[in-house]
Amino acid sequence: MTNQLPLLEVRDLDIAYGDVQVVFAMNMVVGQQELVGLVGGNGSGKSTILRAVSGMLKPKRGSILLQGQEISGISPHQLTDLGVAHVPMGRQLFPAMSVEENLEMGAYLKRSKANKKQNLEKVYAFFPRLLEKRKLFAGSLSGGEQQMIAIGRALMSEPTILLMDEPSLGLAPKVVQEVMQVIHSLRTLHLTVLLVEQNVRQVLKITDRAYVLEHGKLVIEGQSQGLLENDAVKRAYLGL
Amino acid sequence: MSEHTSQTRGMTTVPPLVLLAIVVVTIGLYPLIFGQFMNLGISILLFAGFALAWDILGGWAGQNSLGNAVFVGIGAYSVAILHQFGIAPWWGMLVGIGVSGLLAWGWGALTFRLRGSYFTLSTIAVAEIIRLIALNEDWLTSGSEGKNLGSLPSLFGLDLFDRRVEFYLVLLFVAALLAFGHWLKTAKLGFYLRAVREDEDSAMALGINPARAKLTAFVLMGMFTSIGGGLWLLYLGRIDPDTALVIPVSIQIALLAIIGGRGTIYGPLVGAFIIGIPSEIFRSVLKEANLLVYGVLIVLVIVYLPKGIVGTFEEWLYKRQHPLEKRGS
Amino acid sequence: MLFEANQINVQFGGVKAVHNVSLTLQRGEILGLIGPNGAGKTTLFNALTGFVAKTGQVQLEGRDITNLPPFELPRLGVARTFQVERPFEDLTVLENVTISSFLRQTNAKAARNAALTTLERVGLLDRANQKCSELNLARRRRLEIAKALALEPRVLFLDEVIAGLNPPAQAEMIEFIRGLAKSGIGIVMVEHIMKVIMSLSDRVICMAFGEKIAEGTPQQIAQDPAVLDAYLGGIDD
Amino acid sequence: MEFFSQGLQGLIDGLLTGGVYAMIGAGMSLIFGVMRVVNFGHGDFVILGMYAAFASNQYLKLDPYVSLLVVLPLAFVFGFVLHRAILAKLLGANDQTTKLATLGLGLIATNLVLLQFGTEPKTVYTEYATNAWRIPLFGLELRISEVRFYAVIITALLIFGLNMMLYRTELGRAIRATAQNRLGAELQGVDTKKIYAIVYGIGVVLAAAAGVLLLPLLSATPTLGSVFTNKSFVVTILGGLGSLPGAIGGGLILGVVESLGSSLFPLMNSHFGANYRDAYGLIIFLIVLLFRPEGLFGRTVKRV
Amino acid sequence: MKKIGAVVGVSLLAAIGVASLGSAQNATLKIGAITTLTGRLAEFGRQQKAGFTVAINELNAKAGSKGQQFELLLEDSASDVNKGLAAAEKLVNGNVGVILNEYSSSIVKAQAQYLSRQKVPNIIVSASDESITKPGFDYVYRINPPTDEYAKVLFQIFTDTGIKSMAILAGNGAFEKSVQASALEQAKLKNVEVVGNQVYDKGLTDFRPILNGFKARNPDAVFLVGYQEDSVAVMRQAKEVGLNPKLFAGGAAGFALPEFITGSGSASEYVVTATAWVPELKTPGNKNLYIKLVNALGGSEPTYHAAQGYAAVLVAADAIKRAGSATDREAINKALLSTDLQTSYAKIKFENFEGYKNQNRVSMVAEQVQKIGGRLQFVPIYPRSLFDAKLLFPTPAWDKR
Repeated sequence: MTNQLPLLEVRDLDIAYGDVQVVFAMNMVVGQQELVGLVGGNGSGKSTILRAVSGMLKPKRGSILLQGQEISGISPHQLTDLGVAHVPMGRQLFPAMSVEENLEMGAYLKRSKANKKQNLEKVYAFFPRLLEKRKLFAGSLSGGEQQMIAIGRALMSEPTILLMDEPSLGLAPKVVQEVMQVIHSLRTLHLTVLLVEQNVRQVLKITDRAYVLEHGKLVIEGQSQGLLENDAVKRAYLGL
Repeated sequence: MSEHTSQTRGMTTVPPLVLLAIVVVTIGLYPLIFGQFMNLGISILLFAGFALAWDILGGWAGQNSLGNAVFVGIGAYSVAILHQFGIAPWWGMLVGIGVSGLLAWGWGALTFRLRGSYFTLSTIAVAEIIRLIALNEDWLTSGSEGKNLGSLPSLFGLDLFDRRVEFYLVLLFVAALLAFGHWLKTAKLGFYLRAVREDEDSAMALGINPARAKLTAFVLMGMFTSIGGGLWLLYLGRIDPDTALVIPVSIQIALLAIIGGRGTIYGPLVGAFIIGIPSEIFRSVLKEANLLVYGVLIVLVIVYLPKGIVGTFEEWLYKRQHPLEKRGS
Repeated sequence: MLFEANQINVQFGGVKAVHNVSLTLQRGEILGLIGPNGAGKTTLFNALTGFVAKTGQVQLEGRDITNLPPFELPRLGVARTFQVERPFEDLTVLENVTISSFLRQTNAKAARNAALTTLERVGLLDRANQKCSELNLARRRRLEIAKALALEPRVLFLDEVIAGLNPPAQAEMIEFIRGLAKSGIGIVMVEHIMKVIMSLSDRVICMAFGEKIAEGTPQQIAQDPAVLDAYLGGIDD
Repeated sequence: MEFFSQGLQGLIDGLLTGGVYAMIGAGMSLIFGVMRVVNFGHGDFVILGMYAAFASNQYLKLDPYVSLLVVLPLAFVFGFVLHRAILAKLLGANDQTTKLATLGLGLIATNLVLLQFGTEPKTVYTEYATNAWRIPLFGLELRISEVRFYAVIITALLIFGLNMMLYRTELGRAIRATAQNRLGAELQGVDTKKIYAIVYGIGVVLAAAAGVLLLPLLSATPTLGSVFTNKSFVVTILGGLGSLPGAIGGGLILGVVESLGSSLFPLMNSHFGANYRDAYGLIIFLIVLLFRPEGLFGRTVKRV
Repeated sequence: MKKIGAVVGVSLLAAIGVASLGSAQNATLKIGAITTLTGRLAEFGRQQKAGFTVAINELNAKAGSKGQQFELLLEDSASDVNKGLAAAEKLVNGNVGVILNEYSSSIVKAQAQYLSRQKVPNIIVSASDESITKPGFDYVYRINPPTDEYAKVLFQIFTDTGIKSMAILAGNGAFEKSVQASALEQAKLKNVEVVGNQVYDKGLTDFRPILNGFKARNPDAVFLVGYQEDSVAVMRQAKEVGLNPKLFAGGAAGFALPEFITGSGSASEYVVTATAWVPELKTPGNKNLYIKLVNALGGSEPTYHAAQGYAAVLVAADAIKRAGSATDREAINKALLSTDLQTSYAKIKFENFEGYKNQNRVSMVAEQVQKIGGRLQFVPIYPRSLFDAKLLFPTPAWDKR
């Protein structure tokens, strides 16, 4: 599985907000073209880890390696330049810009500007619904479609790794499934994805491997298949 | 749950009343030492009073008014207009207080539904409209020519045109505002205003009606300012729109309080002296650069001492009295 | 019945954030409110305490309080904390709590004394003159509760006051909340540490997608498949 | 008949004046729209523009309109540096603080002008400044000031250019993105601090351009700053804070209201007239502020 | 904090005190003066200061090195009423016997009241608001004429040219409205119909609506009162809208300044304006005064404010000489009452009339902007007895020039 250098590696990561430590000694590996889930209940620290990886906050201790290179402490817009794309929590779209403009913003940096046209076509091929609605304001689309824009926008930057933060949040159950299907099909694009979600069933269904967190600590990790039957997962969620 | 209960420490060692007395008496000595600079002293002290009044809304409730010249003008014009009918200045001041209070009440009731900069913008607009009315309604205000005070009745045998009498009247005004500030610091209203200033939602959760708290502060500010306006009229002997109702007066009032330190009781007073005295020196020394220095000072204070002079000092005092204890539960 | 909410609906734009939720609360009872992120728990809190427009009916001891503005509720005995604790940073701990105690005391001295008593009750007396901005998280949580307690409420809404605390602090807080309930206050609490909510609550309501999906004793809730689904994610249909 | 002819002429004049108001308001609105900062020193930058044009006329013998080529780039650099050096330090501070800082910057700007040029009004005389086209209409003769017409054309071009920039270029897209969602923009690799400085620079350019265009018509005096600031408040509130098309609408409305108020009231033998000129705009401003704070044309766009 | 503030304040005040009073023990005769050297009205202060300086130099040169020298203690009011009062107080404390009081009516009035209460004679140099010498303060004297005179000289022209109707436009400042009131009174007296009467607020000056209104009424004369920036704008706009009266008349202030011509260019031609002084006046030594004032102003053109400043110093010096003291305020006050002094500006005598007290009477001059040798310049034309040049009348329409 990890026959080559892992794309992303997190070692002994401690993260704190002020005096409150929320992540304890986290270790994680994401290999090339892997779809890895990072799951846990409310406040388990999963989104915090993602924020550290995307440069939005600085860990207290430990290292974050992108293709073997230390990236902790690098600012978000520099990380984007290194090929880390972030589909943030709450999507963070530009509501009064058209769908197409939102997508184009994903190719803001030089590294992805050259292939903007092709990439746009790829994204539309992937999300035909966005092509239909490309002239509409992003803010006028449904939640699920907005999530597609957020993903499409991230794809536009030609990422080496895609970080997704709770894409199902605030979406109706049916739409959640749809979004998960989309994420699953991302593997056809040979992408590496780190997916942070609380919706563990869905995640375990579509990912290769998963890490389960409880109260900032790694509870269990392994192949997604079968992990759901593990009692530790239920414990992590329900605390029972 | 409670680990140890130590005695609570007071922040300042000087009791408020003593501090107030020291300050008032110190200022009260001014005419004895600087009898030759009464005009300077009165104008600085008067603007300190305006700034202290501004602080009730601006400092304690966190709503910046850039239109306080309106209340200055109402105070001054009330006295001046009624004076023509032989009505004594103190009655004129009462009328001014009433009119200012009413205006503030109506205006606040309308505008405090809005948050943020909208209130400030409305103060500028109202101030400009009132200035235009004062300029154009000659039958009431004598327009740009302004109103003169002729002779004045004596107040308990004191000559109201005597600079010393005026000085002590203004000092009384300032002392009343300082005492009010001390009261505010411990009173329900003061706590409510600070709560609203910091976070309106949190304040509501504690049973505070933010609109009502702000309105109270606004009305009080208007009434106090208009007393100062009446005193300014006595001191100037006259009033016209260009003197009292222009935007620079409003801005100056606000800036004195901001530079001195908002919501600190003594901040506006300190601000008035710190700006007033050098500007008198600059008047004769720096000439044209005078106002420039003023502007630079403002930006420096805002960027580097956002809490103003007294606020920064208090913070320093607090840090000295409360060395950072090792935290963690 | 101390507190009762019927058919509460909250709508943001076209989205139903809370849909037909009802709940009841007795004196001295602790009602736990759970659910995955985005289930609408905090929105429900905001609706019940008047911060968010809603339809439905809210009653306090039979009195209709549905349409009262948020600042009227504390006087009637309904108090709340905020999920992200919001002390008045520039004020001292004592001043923060004094603001609350002015609700019941008119005199400054009495208010101060009441605030000191409350601080002693939550164990913050030794921090009375410290600025809130310097408090650690555990103390900020306690301050948040002190501010609500100083209002002398009969109904208390606690929004995640335990999560984030270290285990000893958690234990202290749990004991403290139990004590509050014993004194007769009805408590509604949102909390996402299951262990805590399950051990502390008399009854638990579970929400998902803005709706109430289960209600019962902690044991019933723990075994309710709907709750499990809500947490682990929907099953295919 | 007099009512009609005066009204029509007043309307034309009002639209011409309003065009320049629109430009002042557009800068203010842009700054607010992107940075959420009410620029209380905005009018002082108009004054700076007037004096810059005056100085280039005095020392470089440039026609005020030609001096736009010199003044505008300088204004941009000035605004950019001002933001980098001072306002950027206040990012994250509460908006009261930033507001007061812009007020202080305005004071410094005017007083620098005062120190350099003194207080006497400065005028640049251009022969074309008083020319007007005459348009016969139903036996009436309407007049359109040539120079003011050009000023409106230049305003339109600048605003059109700004709009093109905002909607057709990468930079413009980044500016709009920053305005709509700063975090979202940051995640796409946008250096939003730099965007802020650029936007402030553009805001100053628009203010200064208005100043330059006004110089052939009015005299420059250092103390007029607050008058312009007030106009820009009125324009932006009428049009909705942060909306560029709104600023244009607001500017035109303000110009027309002032012009018609000054010309039509006297016909009714009213005590009102030019003496209350500023009040007409301010009263509408207050009404809009109280009852429609999002502006006359405002649509609130939902945030995602 | 407060205490530190007070200590700092006290020491600063002491410093000002020492600095300002340090020179009080010399043997020179001191005349106090306040004017606006900084702030929005500084231009007028510059003119007055030039007049003061020329007069002091003249006095001292005449006295020679043996005679007693005069010294001017000049204070800046910084265009601010509070600062003006502080300045007045400083002079009062400096034991000055007489004070020259400046330009802006709203600043001057507060000072005049204060000074009369302190019983310090003060001579108002250029402030034109009627109410200064009307309420009848003791110790207040005024060199410059009341605003009636501005209107009178222009109405003389109206009468001579047979003007039957006029429209008037004035700023809402104290001076402008005062002239406006005088003009309306004169119009009634001289049977000139007033077909338009508008007041405008200072600031962004768009006069077009007003001027268009005037144009529709087609008056014989348009009477304008305003400051410099307004005078320029109003004439430019009059040309733009095509307002064609037989006569444009300006009531001094902005219209009498050299900048009026440079600012409005060809639009200024044929405009008639009242003014209090011109270099062409055949008063004794006037040519010489003009040259000295130009020098004192570093080459720029002097206005009547400078000449008034010059005359004020001479009047003060004259009173001091006759009182035999530069510090005895009562004696100086008495001496001022009996002033009868011919200066290059005008003859000065303080009289009580028409409700005025201690008011100097100066008959005003009218001048017209005419093109001479291809250059636009002010040409004095009225009173006709004093000047040779003729009024060009009627003003040709804009498109016929």
